Amino acid sequence: MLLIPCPYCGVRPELEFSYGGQAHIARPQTSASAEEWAAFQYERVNTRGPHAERWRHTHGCGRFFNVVRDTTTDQILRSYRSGER
Amino acid sequence: MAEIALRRPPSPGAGSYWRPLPPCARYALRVNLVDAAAAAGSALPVATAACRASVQGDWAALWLGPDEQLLIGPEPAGAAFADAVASALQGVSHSVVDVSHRQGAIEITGPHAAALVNAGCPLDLDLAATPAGFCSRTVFAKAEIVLWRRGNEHFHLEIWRSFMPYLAAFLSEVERELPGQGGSRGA
Amino acid sequence: MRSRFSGWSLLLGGLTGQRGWREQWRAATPKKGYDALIVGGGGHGLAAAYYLAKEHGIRNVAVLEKGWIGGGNTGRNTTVIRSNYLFSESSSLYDHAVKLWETLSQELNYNVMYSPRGVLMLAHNVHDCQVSQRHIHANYANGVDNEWLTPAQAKAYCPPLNIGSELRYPVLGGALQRRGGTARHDAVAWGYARAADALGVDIIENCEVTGLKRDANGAVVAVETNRGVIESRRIGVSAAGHSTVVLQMAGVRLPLESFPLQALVSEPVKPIFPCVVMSNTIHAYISQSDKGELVIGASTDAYTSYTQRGALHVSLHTLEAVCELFPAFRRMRMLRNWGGIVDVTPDRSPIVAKTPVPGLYVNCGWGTGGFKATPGAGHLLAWTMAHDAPHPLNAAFTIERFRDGLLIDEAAAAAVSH
Amino acid sequence: MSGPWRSASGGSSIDRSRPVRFEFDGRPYQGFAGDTLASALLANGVHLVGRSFKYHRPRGIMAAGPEDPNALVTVRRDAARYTPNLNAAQVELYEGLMAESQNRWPSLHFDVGRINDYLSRFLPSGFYYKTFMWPRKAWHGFYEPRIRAAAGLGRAPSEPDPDTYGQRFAHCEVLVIGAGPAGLTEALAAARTGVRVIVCDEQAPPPRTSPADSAGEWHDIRAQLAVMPNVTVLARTTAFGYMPHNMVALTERLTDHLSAPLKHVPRERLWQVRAREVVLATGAIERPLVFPGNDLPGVMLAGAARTYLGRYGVLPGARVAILTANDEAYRAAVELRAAGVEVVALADLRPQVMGRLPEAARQAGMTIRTGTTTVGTRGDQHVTALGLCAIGADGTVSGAVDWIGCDTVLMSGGFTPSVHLFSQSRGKLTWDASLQVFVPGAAAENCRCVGACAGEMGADSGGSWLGALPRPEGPATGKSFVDWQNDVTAADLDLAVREGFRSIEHIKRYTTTGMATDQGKTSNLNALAIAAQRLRRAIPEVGLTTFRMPYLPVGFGGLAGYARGELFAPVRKTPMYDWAAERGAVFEPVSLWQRARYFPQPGEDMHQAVARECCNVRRACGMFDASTLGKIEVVGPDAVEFMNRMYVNNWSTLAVGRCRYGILLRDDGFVYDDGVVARTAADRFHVTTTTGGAPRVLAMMEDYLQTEWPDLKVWLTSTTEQWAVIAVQGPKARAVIELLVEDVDLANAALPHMSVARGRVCGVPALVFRVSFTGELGYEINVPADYGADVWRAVWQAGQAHGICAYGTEAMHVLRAEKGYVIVGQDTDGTVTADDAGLSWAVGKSKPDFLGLASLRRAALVDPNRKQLVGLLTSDPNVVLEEGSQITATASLRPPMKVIGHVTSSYYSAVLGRSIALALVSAGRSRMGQTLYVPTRTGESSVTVTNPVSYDPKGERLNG
Ligand SMILES: Cc1cc2nc3c(=O)[nH]c(=O)nc-3n(C[C@H](O)[C@H](O)[C@H](O)COP(=O)(O)OP(=O)(O)OC[C@H]3O[C@@H](n4cnc5c(N)ncnc54)[C@H](O)[C@@H]3O)c2cc1C
Ligand SMILES: NC(=O)c1ccc[n+]([C@@H]2O[C@H](COP(=O)([O-])OP(=O)(O)OC[C@H]3O[C@@H](n4cnc5c(N)ncnc54)[C@H](O)[C@@H]3O)[C@@H](O)[C@H]2O)c1
Ligand SMILES: Cc1cc2nc3c(=O)[nH]c(=O)nc-3n(C[C@H](O)[C@H](O)[C@H](O)COP(=O)(O)O)c2cc1C
Ligand SMILES: [Zn+2]
Repeated sequence: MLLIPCPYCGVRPELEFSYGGQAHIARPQTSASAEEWAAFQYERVNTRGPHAERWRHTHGCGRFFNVVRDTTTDQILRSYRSGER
Repeated sequence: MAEIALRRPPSPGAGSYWRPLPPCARYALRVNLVDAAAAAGSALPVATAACRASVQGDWAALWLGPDEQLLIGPEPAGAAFADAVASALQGVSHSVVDVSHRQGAIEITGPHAAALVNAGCPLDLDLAATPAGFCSRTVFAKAEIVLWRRGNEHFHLEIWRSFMPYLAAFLSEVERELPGQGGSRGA
Repeated sequence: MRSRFSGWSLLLGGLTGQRGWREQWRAATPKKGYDALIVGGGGHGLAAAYYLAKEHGIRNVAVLEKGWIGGGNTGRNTTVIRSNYLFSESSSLYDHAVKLWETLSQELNYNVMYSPRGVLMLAHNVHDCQVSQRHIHANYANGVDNEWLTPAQAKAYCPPLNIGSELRYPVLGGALQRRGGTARHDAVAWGYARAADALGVDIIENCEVTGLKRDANGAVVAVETNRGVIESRRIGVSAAGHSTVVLQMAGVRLPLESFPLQALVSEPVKPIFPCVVMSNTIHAYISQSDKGELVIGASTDAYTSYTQRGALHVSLHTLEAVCELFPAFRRMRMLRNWGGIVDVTPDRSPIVAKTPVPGLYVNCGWGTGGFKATPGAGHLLAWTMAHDAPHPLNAAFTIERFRDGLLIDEAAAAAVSH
Repeated sequence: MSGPWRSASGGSSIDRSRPVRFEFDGRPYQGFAGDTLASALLANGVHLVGRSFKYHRPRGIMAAGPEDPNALVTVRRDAARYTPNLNAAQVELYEGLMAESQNRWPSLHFDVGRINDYLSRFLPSGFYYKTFMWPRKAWHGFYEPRIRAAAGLGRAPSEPDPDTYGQRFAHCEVLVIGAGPAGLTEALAAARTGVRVIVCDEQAPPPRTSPADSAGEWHDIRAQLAVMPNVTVLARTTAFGYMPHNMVALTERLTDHLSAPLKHVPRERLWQVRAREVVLATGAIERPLVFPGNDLPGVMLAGAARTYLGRYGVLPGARVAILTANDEAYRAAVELRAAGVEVVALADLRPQVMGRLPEAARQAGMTIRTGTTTVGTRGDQHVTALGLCAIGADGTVSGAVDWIGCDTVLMSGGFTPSVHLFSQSRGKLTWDASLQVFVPGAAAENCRCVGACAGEMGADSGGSWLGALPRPEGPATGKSFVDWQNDVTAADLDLAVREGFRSIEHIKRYTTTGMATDQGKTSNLNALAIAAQRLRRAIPEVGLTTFRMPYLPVGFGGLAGYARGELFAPVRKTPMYDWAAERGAVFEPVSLWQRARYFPQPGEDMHQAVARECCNVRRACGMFDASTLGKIEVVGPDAVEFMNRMYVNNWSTLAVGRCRYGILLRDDGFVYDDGVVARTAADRFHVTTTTGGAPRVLAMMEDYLQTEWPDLKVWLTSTTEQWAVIAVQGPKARAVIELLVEDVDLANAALPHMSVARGRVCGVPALVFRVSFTGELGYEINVPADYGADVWRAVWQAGQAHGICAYGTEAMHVLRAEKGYVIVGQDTDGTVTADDAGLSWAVGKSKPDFLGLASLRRAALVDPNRKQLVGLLTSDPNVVLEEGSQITATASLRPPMKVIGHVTSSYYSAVLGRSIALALVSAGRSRMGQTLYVPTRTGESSVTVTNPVSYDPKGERLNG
């Protein structure tokens, strides 16, 4: 069970969170091509190493935020609010 | 004309260290705290510090998120209070939703209060991490709760009404292990 | 030099101090180039190499494995084999594999212990029953066996099962595929390796692919590895959890994410559990190995990871379910718990296909359920590489199906994994 | 009271004044309070305790701790409390303990399975991969059942476990694992700084004192720790798993050592401890030596003999031969001799031995044979002799064998640090060439190793031997065991290497070394050394296999904890549950909820009850508990815009006070959820979702709101449990509720179909919806949940005059199917678009965007051959199709057949007097009137494709 630093509440146990997948994927315009929509919906970097990802403090403050986690160690390098980089 | 309906909250029983609290009024207040402060200043009875409750008179405001407060108070005055909040927030986008019946509360007290909570809740209940006044949504075994620490040995748990019997059964089971309950020792 | 395995050779070995056995596969060193390369020495990759040599006459083949063969998911799965999938594309694909399983020990001259002891998938609510029935009917139409058992029949088939009505999720029945079962995971890898090696395939361990080289037309020409550059114009990637990492080397993005999936075994005990039981609703599956351990699988963790370990609470959840269904097992003990890295597609169906890069083929996305497909997946990857075109059985399992909306969504249709 | 195998005095943990009776294999014995089963058996001269896994060789007690690979027993308290595979050295004795040996038939002393030992030359590692392949079906039919019956150790319990199990989450600044000298020292130091300290040790208190200490000092520290408020000391508590982010899982055994389980005390408790720092003081494990016949009962680790003597006052034998490569064994020699045991030989593999301990042995008059090895042991079920011979200066072994008669052989190959937990945490191990062991290197978590675990073996300790002992050339005289429990010998490791298994991971799996219940605690390093030698590679180059959780086997029950029965998963009940239960309702689980499925009257089965309920609704009226539907309050100035982006519908045109059926797609274009949405104010929607979909719909809304459209001023609040919902449906619905409702005009004009009004019902605030999922005139009364039970009763009372019935989910399903209304999750399945389901009328075609819009253009999603929702009428009206059955265009096909669709819903409609069905059929809407076929295993039905609506197609009844 990981310890996840919520930018609003502080460090909390993983049980309070839900994983939200890769961070920083923008939803395309309706007019975007099929390829762009497919990429948005299905393609993921699936990085081996530091991975920017979303978590939601579902059983906490309810906010989505971003975390950089090393997927080879599960150590968390950084967490920051949505909209920040 | 039919009879007036009465409020019948779930009745999950009680233990030596825990008991359900009587029904009360509750509102989910959603507002950006910064906007709220700008509009209403200190007139608004909200908690400004993260994960802390603020108690003013009969009413408590529990900070649940940067844009979310749970307001708890006595039932009769509920609607008036909600109106007061709404008018204080005039002009600020916000939402007040009556959730009085959505959930109930269980209170845990006594020297084993923290042990009882930690049987199902993964939070660090050291006073340094969760002092009196701390509040947060969290989990208890397979249910979501709001945990509000009212004193060193006094916890208030808010729980959705249909999960109340589960929480009660869980606490009863854990309580049997505690000293004085025929069990070995607390933790 | 004894090469064929049999009771006689074993007897003879016994009389001569088991001295005569030779290595099951050579420790090959990479040649400059090959007619075909397989990246990933799991069961799938080794099988592909074997079938390339055996069925397509392409024998100048190497399997490149970054660690030890079979050390990926092949060596860490709960070995459930079945083919009662919902969509005809899927059930045909998996049934192709089951048919190969049935004769695999003889084909490879290696006892892979394929044991069709039946896979029973439990239903705990009305919706589960509806989903099971739909599978049973769809399987019937496709000629795949699958039958409904009442709770009493389920109990008779699997005596430790608790069918009491006091259960939080009572057993309302189950779908049984009798041809389903298990096999010995390690033997599958070693058996294919030995058989492929005998046909001339080079199995190169401790050889990690670190880059893919392409020519001016974009076609692959070689791989870079920690043991040097190895040339080939026909490269099949079968790297399971690492598929996106390898394909990224050629700029190909895949609709895949890699999640930890855990399994655990109990201490070995005398035979108590005659079949495989799966419960999707309460997240557990269980069987007993020939050595006696209860082999138990969990669901995936929430987040992507390459650590080959998962969170404790995920295993705890599975054990809760096991104890609920088999209350006598509360006094059994967990002996070992481990994790694998499973490559999951959005529709939970695999990709066995050509990639946009000429000469580059991929077999991946088997997620939590590809062990059962091992012979079939290898067979079809070999076919696709040999013909530069998919076999009809894997024609639907493309990368492009996501873009085009031609998903084969077993997950959405039934929420069934493994 | 002391038998021949108890020393005259001593035994720090036993209480000689408290005899304890126990049974082993049905025979009565006596030990003392404080004994383990192993020490008590040894005290009674019982050395044969089990049979090995594969060869069924007689096995005794080799160690005194968790590392013992041999002495596995079953302990039975009663029929249900039956626990196999327990390590006798870890079973604390209690009055009346009943233990049985395992894996033997018919008896421990005469075991037919021993035949495997005599055939063992034909059963090398992996023999099963090479044979049993013909005839093809014989593996599963013949060989496998026999192999399975032979394999396995104890028998699994067969009755439900009556014991209970507990759990705790805990936090501390320092977690010390192991309460030996090193751990206690660390714990005290940390405790004095005032921070929270947890110390655990798997042994019973007081823990074994280590060879070097003066027991008094450690007792003192223990006493100090016990009274410090910031310290928690957990005895009988094994740390078994080291998880990421410094979480360690412990299992505390609370009742297994007691003569009767205590009521209300869990048998085990799982601790999930999050520590700022973890201190690993787990000690070291003594390594056995690998030589022929090293598995005979009577062969024991030297340190174990010391423990049995010092802690339990037990003499392992009368005539002891010692073979060592480590100085610690000399302590055993000296102490045993002082206790009156004859040390018949003291042999050391090393050419020279000099330390303080050997010196002490010499001073005590013992002769040390240096440069000596063994050719093996003699004995049948107990060792009777050890054959010693010299190692020449060049390392070769030859010359005369000196057979020393003895009843005990003690061995020591040195100590292996217990780095299991460190390694689980992904800390790196480094090879210590002087100690010949792996010691902790760079840590991956905030943890430290101290004491023997860190390779600090103490000044007097020295010497190490890895791998098989040197022996004279020539045919092997016996098996040299490396992994005792899985019967893996040095020859098996040889064979694996010869067969081309080069990776240690392959060697492990081919031979199964280290895979038994002890997980190779005594064997892994020896196996590695042998393999490395055969591979001609250095040990660190070959490397260890991966350490995994758990350090020791942990009970499933303890891991599952409280989660059993009603605590396995919450059971959610609506406010009206009790009323329904009193009336004998049959419930069905829907996600966590229990919903009334039907209300049988005496003598009715489900079909009769449902038929009655359906007819009642259509004829008069019925009431239905719809409280479980998800409800979300969407509030804010941008609420309309938000709803427009989320749902396919156009919400801008929905007037306040009106409702609309909403459809939610995922961005991939497939139907995700549906429900009636009411606009209760300009900036406020009351959104309903499916019962199971409530949490995920809210989560999806929050996701889009927070991360895609943070600019929108909208707030979402779940109100699912705020409202109890009573659906009153049927031509008499208005008449039933009329008298209960205040402040709402129920007239058609004022509250038409698909509208909502605020008012009061039974005197309490209510939202009254005019909606229908039955096709009849209908209302859904929402009242705050705590009033639900009373309001329900009032409606029931009021309805009596109008012939009301209560109906359940099953009737609800039939009623809506008669109307062709879909159920998301039954008629749709995550691969179905709104158009497939016949719902394209709901889609706001002019909207610039909504979830799924872009995907709807994908070629496959506009394919005219997609499956579309249709009705099916069987040619025989009494045939009710099976849900899920498949549809073909041609009759009498044989599998595999081309399928064009499947039945999603199918019922007998009592109102229509015939069966009805909904189905998804390829290009279904273009097939109206066609005849199709539904083949099943039991026969084929022909059906006609129709419109999904089979009852009141014009919808006139809705207007009541
Ligand atoms: C815990 C668990 C339980 C499971 N249970 C079941 C089950 O019951 N039934 C079932 O059918 N399936 C199950 N599965 C899934 C199944 O194990 C896999 O789908 C299947 O084994 C995949 O086989 P593979 O040969 O494709 O992959 P793998 O065996 O993982 O082989 C891929 C190989 O590629 C190698 N590799 C990766 N990157 C490189 C590189 N750059 N260079 C060289 N080599 C590389 C890896 O080292 C690995 O050996 C389970 C999986 C897990 C983890
Ligand atoms: N332990 C030996 O066999 C040995 C050998 C040579 C020298 N010494 C000397 O004695 C000192 C040993 O002291 P020490 O404290 O390091 O070792 P120790 O063996 O005295 O103590 C280790 C303790 O850890 C406990 N333990 C081990 N794994 C555990 C787990 N997973 N969960 C819970 N408890 C667990 C054991 O029960 C034991 O009480 C050394 O510093 C050395 O000087 C010891
Ligand atoms: C079907 C199956 C059965 C297993 N049985 C055992 C077993 O009896 N004992 C054991 O120690 N490990 C057993 N393992 C687990 C392996 O030891 C090992 O943990 C697994 O292959 C993953 O590799 P790793 O732990 O080295 O990463 C089994 C694995 C599988 C897939
Ligand atoms: Zn938070």
